Amino acid sequence: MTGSSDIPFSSPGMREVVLAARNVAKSYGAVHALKGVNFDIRRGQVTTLFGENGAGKSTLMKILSGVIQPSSGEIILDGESVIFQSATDARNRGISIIHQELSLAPNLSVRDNIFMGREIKGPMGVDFAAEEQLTRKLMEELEEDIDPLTPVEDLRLGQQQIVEIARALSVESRILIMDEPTSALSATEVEVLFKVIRDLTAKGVAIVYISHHLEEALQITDHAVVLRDGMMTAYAPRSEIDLNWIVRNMVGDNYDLGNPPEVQPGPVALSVRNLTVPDPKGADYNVVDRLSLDVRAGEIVCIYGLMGAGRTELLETVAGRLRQDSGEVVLEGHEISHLSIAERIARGLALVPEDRQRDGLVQTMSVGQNLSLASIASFTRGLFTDRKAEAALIDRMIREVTVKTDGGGAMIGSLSGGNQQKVVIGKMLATAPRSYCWTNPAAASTSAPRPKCSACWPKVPGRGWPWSIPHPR
Amino acid sequence: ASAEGLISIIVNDPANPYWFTEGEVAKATAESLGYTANVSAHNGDTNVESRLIDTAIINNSVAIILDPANADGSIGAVKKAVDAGIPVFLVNAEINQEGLAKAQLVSNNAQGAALGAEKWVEIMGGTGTYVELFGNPADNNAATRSNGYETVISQYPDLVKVGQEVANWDRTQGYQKMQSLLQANPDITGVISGNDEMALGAIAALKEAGRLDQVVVGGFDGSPDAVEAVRNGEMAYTVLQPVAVFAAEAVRQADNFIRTGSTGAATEKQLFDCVLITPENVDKYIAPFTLSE
Amino acid sequence: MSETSISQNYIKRGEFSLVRLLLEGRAFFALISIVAVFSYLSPNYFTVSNFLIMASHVAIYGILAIGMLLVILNGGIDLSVGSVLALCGVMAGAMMQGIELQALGVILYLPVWAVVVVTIAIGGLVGAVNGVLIAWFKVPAFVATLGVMYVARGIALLQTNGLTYNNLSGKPELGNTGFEWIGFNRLAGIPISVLVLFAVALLAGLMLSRSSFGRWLYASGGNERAAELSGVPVKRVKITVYTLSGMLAAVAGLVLASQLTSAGPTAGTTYELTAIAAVVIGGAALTGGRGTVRGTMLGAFVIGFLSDGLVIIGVSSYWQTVFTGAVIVLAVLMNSIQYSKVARKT
Amino acid sequence: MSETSISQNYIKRGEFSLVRLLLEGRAFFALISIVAVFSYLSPNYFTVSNFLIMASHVAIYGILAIGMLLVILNGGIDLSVGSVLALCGVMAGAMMQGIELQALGVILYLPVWAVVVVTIAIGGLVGAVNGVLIAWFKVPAFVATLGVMYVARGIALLQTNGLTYNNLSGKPELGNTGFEWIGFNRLAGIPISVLVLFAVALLAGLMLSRSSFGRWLYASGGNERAAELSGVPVKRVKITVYTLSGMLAAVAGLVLASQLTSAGPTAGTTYELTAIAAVVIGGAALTGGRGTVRGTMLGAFVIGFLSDGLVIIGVSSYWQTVFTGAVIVLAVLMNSIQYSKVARKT
Ligand SMILES: Nc1ncnc2c1ncn2[C@@H]1O[C@H](COP(=O)(O)OP(=O)(O)OP(=O)(O)O)[C@@H](O)[C@H]1O
Ligand SMILES: Nc1ncnc2c1ncn2[C@@H]1O[C@H](COP(=O)(O)OP(=O)(O)OP(=O)(O)O)[C@@H](O)[C@H]1O
Ligand SMILES: [Mg+2]
Ligand SMILES: [Mg+2]
Repeated sequence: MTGSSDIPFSSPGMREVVLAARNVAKSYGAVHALKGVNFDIRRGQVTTLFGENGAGKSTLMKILSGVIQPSSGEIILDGESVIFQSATDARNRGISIIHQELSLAPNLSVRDNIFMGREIKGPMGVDFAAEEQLTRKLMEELEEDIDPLTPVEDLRLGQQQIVEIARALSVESRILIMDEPTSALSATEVEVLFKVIRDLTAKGVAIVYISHHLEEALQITDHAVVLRDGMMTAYAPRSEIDLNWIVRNMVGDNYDLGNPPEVQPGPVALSVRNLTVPDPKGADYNVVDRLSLDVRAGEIVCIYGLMGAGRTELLETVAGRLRQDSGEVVLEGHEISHLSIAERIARGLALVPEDRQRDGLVQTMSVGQNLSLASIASFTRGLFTDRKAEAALIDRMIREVTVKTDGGGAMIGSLSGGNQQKVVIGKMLATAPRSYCWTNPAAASTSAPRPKCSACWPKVPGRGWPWSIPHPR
Repeated sequence: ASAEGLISIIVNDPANPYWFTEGEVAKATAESLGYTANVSAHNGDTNVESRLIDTAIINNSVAIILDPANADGSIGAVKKAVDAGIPVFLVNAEINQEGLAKAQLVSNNAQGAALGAEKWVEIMGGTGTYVELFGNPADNNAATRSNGYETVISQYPDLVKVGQEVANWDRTQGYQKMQSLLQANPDITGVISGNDEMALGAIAALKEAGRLDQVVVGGFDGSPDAVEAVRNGEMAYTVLQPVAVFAAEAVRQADNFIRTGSTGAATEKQLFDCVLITPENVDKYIAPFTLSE
Repeated sequence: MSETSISQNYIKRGEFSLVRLLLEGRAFFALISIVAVFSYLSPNYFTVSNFLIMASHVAIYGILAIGMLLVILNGGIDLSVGSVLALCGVMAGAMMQGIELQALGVILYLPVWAVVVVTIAIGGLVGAVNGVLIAWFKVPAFVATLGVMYVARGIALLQTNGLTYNNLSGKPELGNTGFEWIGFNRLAGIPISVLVLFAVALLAGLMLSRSSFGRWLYASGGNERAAELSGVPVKRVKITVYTLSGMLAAVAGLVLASQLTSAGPTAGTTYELTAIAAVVIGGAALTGGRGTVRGTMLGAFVIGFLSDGLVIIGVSSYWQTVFTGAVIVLAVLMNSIQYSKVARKT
Repeated sequence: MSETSISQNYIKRGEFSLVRLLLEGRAFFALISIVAVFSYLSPNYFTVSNFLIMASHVAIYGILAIGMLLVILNGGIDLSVGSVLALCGVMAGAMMQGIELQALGVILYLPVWAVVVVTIAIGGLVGAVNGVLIAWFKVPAFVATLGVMYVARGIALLQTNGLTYNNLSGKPELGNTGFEWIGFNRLAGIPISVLVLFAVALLAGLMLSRSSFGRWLYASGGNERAAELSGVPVKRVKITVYTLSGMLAAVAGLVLASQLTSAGPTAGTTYELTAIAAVVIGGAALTGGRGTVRGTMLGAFVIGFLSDGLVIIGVSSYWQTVFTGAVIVLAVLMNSIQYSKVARKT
C-alpha cells in the first residue's frame, strides 16, 4: 500500500497541478487494480503514464475522469477534494477522456457520435448544420478526410479512433486524458495528433497520455510516471528519462530488450498468385487486384500501404473470411482457396484480426474459453471435450503469452485492454500455426509492449514459419 | 331466375368443427341458391370482425351471415353493415340489441343446457361430487350454459360442485385443468363441460388417471369427435346444437329478404332447440351436426 | 446485406428521392406488389374508399407499431401493448359509463376530452411501470413486459368481469357525447383514425430525426455504455420510450373502442406480434439503434393491405394464414436479393 | 446485475454446491416460494402424484423451451415452435390414420416407431427451412420464424380441414398400436413424458457443456464474427440449432398428441411465448451467448408449477392471469435484488 510513499509528487518550480490523485486505490473483488497511487496532472504539460499491460493505467484514468469511483483515496481538482458522480459530471468540470476501448455508437454518423449527449440546440430541435460544421472543422484539424455523415461502422478502426479523439477535443476541456489514442493510427496520423497536442498544451490544457509506443511517447512527454502492479514505481521529468529507464521501471530489473534472432529464410511457405478480391460491401471495384506475393518460412513480410489500400482485405481473404474472385492462395504447396476458415486453421494458418472487440473476442465467454476457441478439435475426444486437456492448454497459453489474469475462469471483460489483445494472439497461437496473418500489430502492440514483444517474437519464429504483416510504423 | 350477388359469411374459428360446419353449410346453401359466397373468420376478435364487415361492404355483398364475436362488442360492426344498406343475419350467438339484424338465429342454449343437465343428473343418480369446465368467459354462451346447468343441478342437494375452471373452449386446457382438478379432488364422480372440446380433454385426463369408468362426463355441441366418444362409451352424452339447421335457415331467410324484402320469419330472434345425443340415438348422426329424422 | 441497407437509409434520412424510395426495397416493393396483385384479382380493391377503409384498419396496428419502434430502437421490446390497448379501452369505457364516487354519493361523468386525456395517462402509467422495471430494476424487457402483459389483461378482465362496455355514446344531458367521433367521422374525406396515425407518425418522425431525444434514443440503442459515458441520460430515455409506447397503446385503444363503439377486455390479443412484425419488416433491427418511422409505416401497411386483400378476394382462412406467413418472409427476402444486386451496380 | 450473475454461473458451471444453487437466485427462489406457498394453501399440492402430473404438463413447455434455449443462445428466436408442434401432431395423426398411396391403390400403415421418426424428421425439416432462411438468406430470425409460424399453422389447418384427428390408437391387426404409450404409461411410476423431458434436458446439457458443438454455439451467440474467424462454422451451427428446435417441437407435438390421444391443428397456439419466457426466466440473455439448460428447466417449472397451483387452489381465472404476470416479474426481480446484496458482500 505504501509503495508510492517515497515517490515525490510535487517538486518546486513545476507548473501548477490542476488535477491530482491522492492515495487512490481500486479493487475488483480480490483483484487490486490500484494500490494507493499518487498522480499529478499539470497545466499545459503532457504527463505520460507508462506501465505493463494490467498495471492499472486505464483504471487510474477512469477514476480521474469519473467513469468509476475509487475504493479509497481522494481526487483533488484545483486544490479542492472532489467526488465525480459520473463521466458527465467530470466533463462538466473540464475533464474529458479518450477511452482505450472505443466507445462509439456504430449505428450513428460521425457527427452524431461526436455530439451525442451534448447537442447543439437550434430553434427547430438539434442544430445539425452547426454540428456538421464543427465536425468538419475538427476533421480538418486532424487532417482526416472523413465525411461527418458516414456511419461510424463504415469506418476502419483507425478512423474510429480519430472520431474518439475528435469527440474529446470538441469538448474543449482543461484536462484531456488519452488512453492509448494511437494504437490503430498510422504514422502520419500520429504526427498530426502530436501537433494538435502541442497546440493544446500551448493553450494551457493539461494532458495525460498513455501509450505502449515508448519512443513515440517520449517525443511529446513532459513528465513520465511508471505504474507497476497498481503501484507507482517511478516519476521523473523528461530531462531525466530515456527508454532504458522506462523499461527498467516497467518490468523490474531483469529485463532483456533482445532482438529477434537471425532466422535463415526457408522455402516458400505461403504464396499468393494473381489474387483478386471484390469489394466486400458489393461496390464495383476490386479491393485487391491481381496481387502476387511469396512468403518464405521464417520470414516476416510487412505490407505497407495507405489506408484503404486493401491490406485488411488481403489478409482476410488469405484467412478465408472473404471470397476471392480469382487467383490462388497456396499454403506449403497446397491450394487452399476453396477451404473454409476452420480447414485453413487446421493446416496451420492463423489470422490475428485488428479489431479485437469486433473480430477477436467473445465477450460472453471466459478468458479460458476464448483462448481455447480456435483449437477445440485438439482437445475433443470422441463426442466430448476433454476438460483436463483444455485446462492444460489454457494454462500453457496464459503462461506463453503472459496474460495477467486470476485464471482461465475470469471473464474476458475484466482484463486490461492489452491483456485482452494477448488473449486474441494466444487463441491463434494455440492452434499451433506455422503461418500467421497478423493485421495491424500496431493495434496488437497496444498489448505487446516492446520489452514483452521482444520476448514473444523470437518464440514465434522459433516454431516454424511466421508470416506477419504489420502496418507502416 | 337464379339469384346473384355475394353473400359474406363470417364465422368464429373454422379450426373448430362446429364453426367449420356452420360456414360450410351456409356456403353450400348460398351457392345452391345461386349466390356466390365466401367464408371468413374473426376468431373471436371484435376488431377483426369489424374489418371483415368493412371488407364485405367494400365487396358489395348482398347479405352478411355473421356469427358475432361478442354480444356487446359486435353491435358496432353490425350497425356499420346496416348503415351501408346490407342486411345482416346473425347465427349461433346473439347481440344485445334488437332491431339491427334482420334475424338472429341461435340454438336454444338454455334449453340445451337444461336438457344436458337433466340427462347428466340422471346418469349420476342424483348424487356425487363433480367439477365443471367453463368456456371463454367473454362469450355469453359460457355463462348461459353454466347457468342452465346450475338451475337443474341445484335441485339435487346430494350433487356437490367441488371445482370450476375456465378452459376457454380448448381441449389442451381442458386436459391440463382436469388433471389439476383431479389432484385437488381425487374422488369426483362427474364432469360437466360447457363444450365438447373441453370434455374431450377431460376424458383424456381421466383416462390417463385410470378413472374414466368411475366418472360421468357430459359435453355440449354434438361435434363429430364427441359423438364418436359417445359411441365408444367414453362420453355419457352430448347436446347437439342444430348448427347445420340454422346456418342453412339463415341463408334461406337472407334469400327471402333479398327477393321479397321480408325474411319470412315471424320474429327477429329465433331459437332452435337442441337435441340430446346418447348411446341410444348415436347411430342417427349421419353428418357433422346433423341427426337424421 | 440487410444491415447495410438500413444504415444507408438511416444516414440519408434527411433527403428524399424517388430512386431512394424505390431502393428502400423490402417493405416498399412488397407493398407495391401486394397492391398490384390484389387490384388485378378484385375490382373492389383498387378504389379510394377501400384504401381509406384499409388505412383505418392499419391505424390500430400502425399506432402500436410506432410505439414499438421507439422501444425497439432502444434495444428493448414491449409485449404488453395489446393488453394495455385493452385495459385502456376498458378504462375509457368505464369512464363513459360514469365513475361512482361512493364517498360523495355522486356519479361523475367526464367530458370526452377528459376521458381521452385520462386514458392516455393510464397507458403512460402502465408504460412507465415497464420502464422503471427495466431501467431501474434491470428486469430484462422481455420478462418485464410479458409480466405486465398478463397483469394488464387480468385487470381489464377484473374491471369488467369479462364483459364488454357497449354504450360509449354518452348522453347530451351529461355533456359527454362525441366518443364515436374518432372512429366514425372524417375530415376532408379521410377517417379521423387515419389522420391520428399520420399525426403520430409525423411527430415520432420529427422527434427521431430532429430532437436531441431522438439522437439519445438511437445512441443508447446502438451502444448504451458509450451513450451513457457521453452524458446521454440512458435510464430516462428508457423510461420515456416505454411510457410513450404505453401512451400510444392507449391511443390505439381509444381509436379501436371508438371504431367498434364498444370496449372489451379481450381486445388486442397478440397485437404485439403484429406490431413487432411491422417494425421488423420496416427494416428495424431487434438489437436496437436501427429503424425509421417511414419503414415501420410501410411495414404496417404491408401487413394490413395484405390481410384485407386476402379477405376481399375471398381466400379461405387457412390459405390466408399460409399466405400471410409467406409474404412476410418474402417481403424481407426480396430485399436481401434486391440489395445485393443494386449494390453491385452502384 | 443480472448479467454478472449469469456469467458467473456460466464460468463455474462445472462445479456444484448447494450455496451456488441457492445463489443461482431467480428461478430457483421463485420455484421454492411457489411450492411453499401452494403447499401451504392446499393440502393436495405437495403430493407426489401432483408433482408428477405437474411435471407432465411442464414436459410440453420444457421440451419446447430447450429447443428455444439453443436458438436463443445463438442470438436468434424461434416463433414457429407452437405451430410446428401442431403441424407435427397433425402429421403424426394423419400417419396413424393411414397414408393412402393412390398410385398403388394401397393404404400404408406405419408402425408407431416409424411414425415417431418421420414426425421428428418433419419437424427437423421445418426447422431447417428456418435455419436456411436465417443463415443463408439473412432474413432476421424474428421475421423468418414468424412467417414459418403462419405457414406451418396454415398447412396444419389445410391438412385436416380444421378438424382434429381423434383416433390415434392404431389397430392391432395393422401392427400400429402403442401411440398412447408416451402420454399414458409410466416407468417406475414416472410418466414417460417427464422422462422424455429429462432425457432431452440431459442430452442438451451435455451437448452444451461438453461437446465442441456446444462451445461453437456459445461462441457464435456471443460474437459471431469472432467465432467465424476462429474457425467456427457459424452458418452450420445456425442451421443446426433451428433444426434441433424444430425436432424438439415435433417431440413436444408427439407428447401432447399422445397425452390427449388426439391431434388438432390449433394445438400449441402462443406456446412460443411460454417457451421464451421459460428460457428468459431461467437467466438466458436474448442477445445470445448466455444461458444454461438448468436455468431453462427451472424457468419452465416455475411457469408450470405456478399455473397448475393457481388451478388447484381454485383462484378465479382473471386473478390467475394477474398472478402469472406478477410472479414472472417477481421471479426475475428477486434475483436482481438478491444479487446486488450478495455481490456487495463478496
Ligand atoms: N479503390 C477504392 N475506391 C474506393 N474505396 C476503396 C477503394 N479501395 C478500398 N476502398 C475502401 O477502403 C476500405 C478499406 O480497405 P482496407 O481495410 O483493405 O484497407 P487497409 O489497407 O487495411 O487500411 P487500414 O490501414 O486502414 O486498415 C475498403 O473496405 C473499401 O471500402
Ligand atoms: N471490471 C474489472 N473487473 C475485474 N478486474 C478488472 C476490471 N477492470 C480491470 N481489472 C483489472 O485491473 C487491472 C488493471 O487493469 P487496467 O485496465 O487498468 O490495466 P492497464 O494498465 O490499462 O493495461 P493495458 O496496458 O493492457 O491497457 C488488471 O489486472 C485487470 O485485470
Ligand atoms: Mg488500459
Ligand atoms: Mg486495414
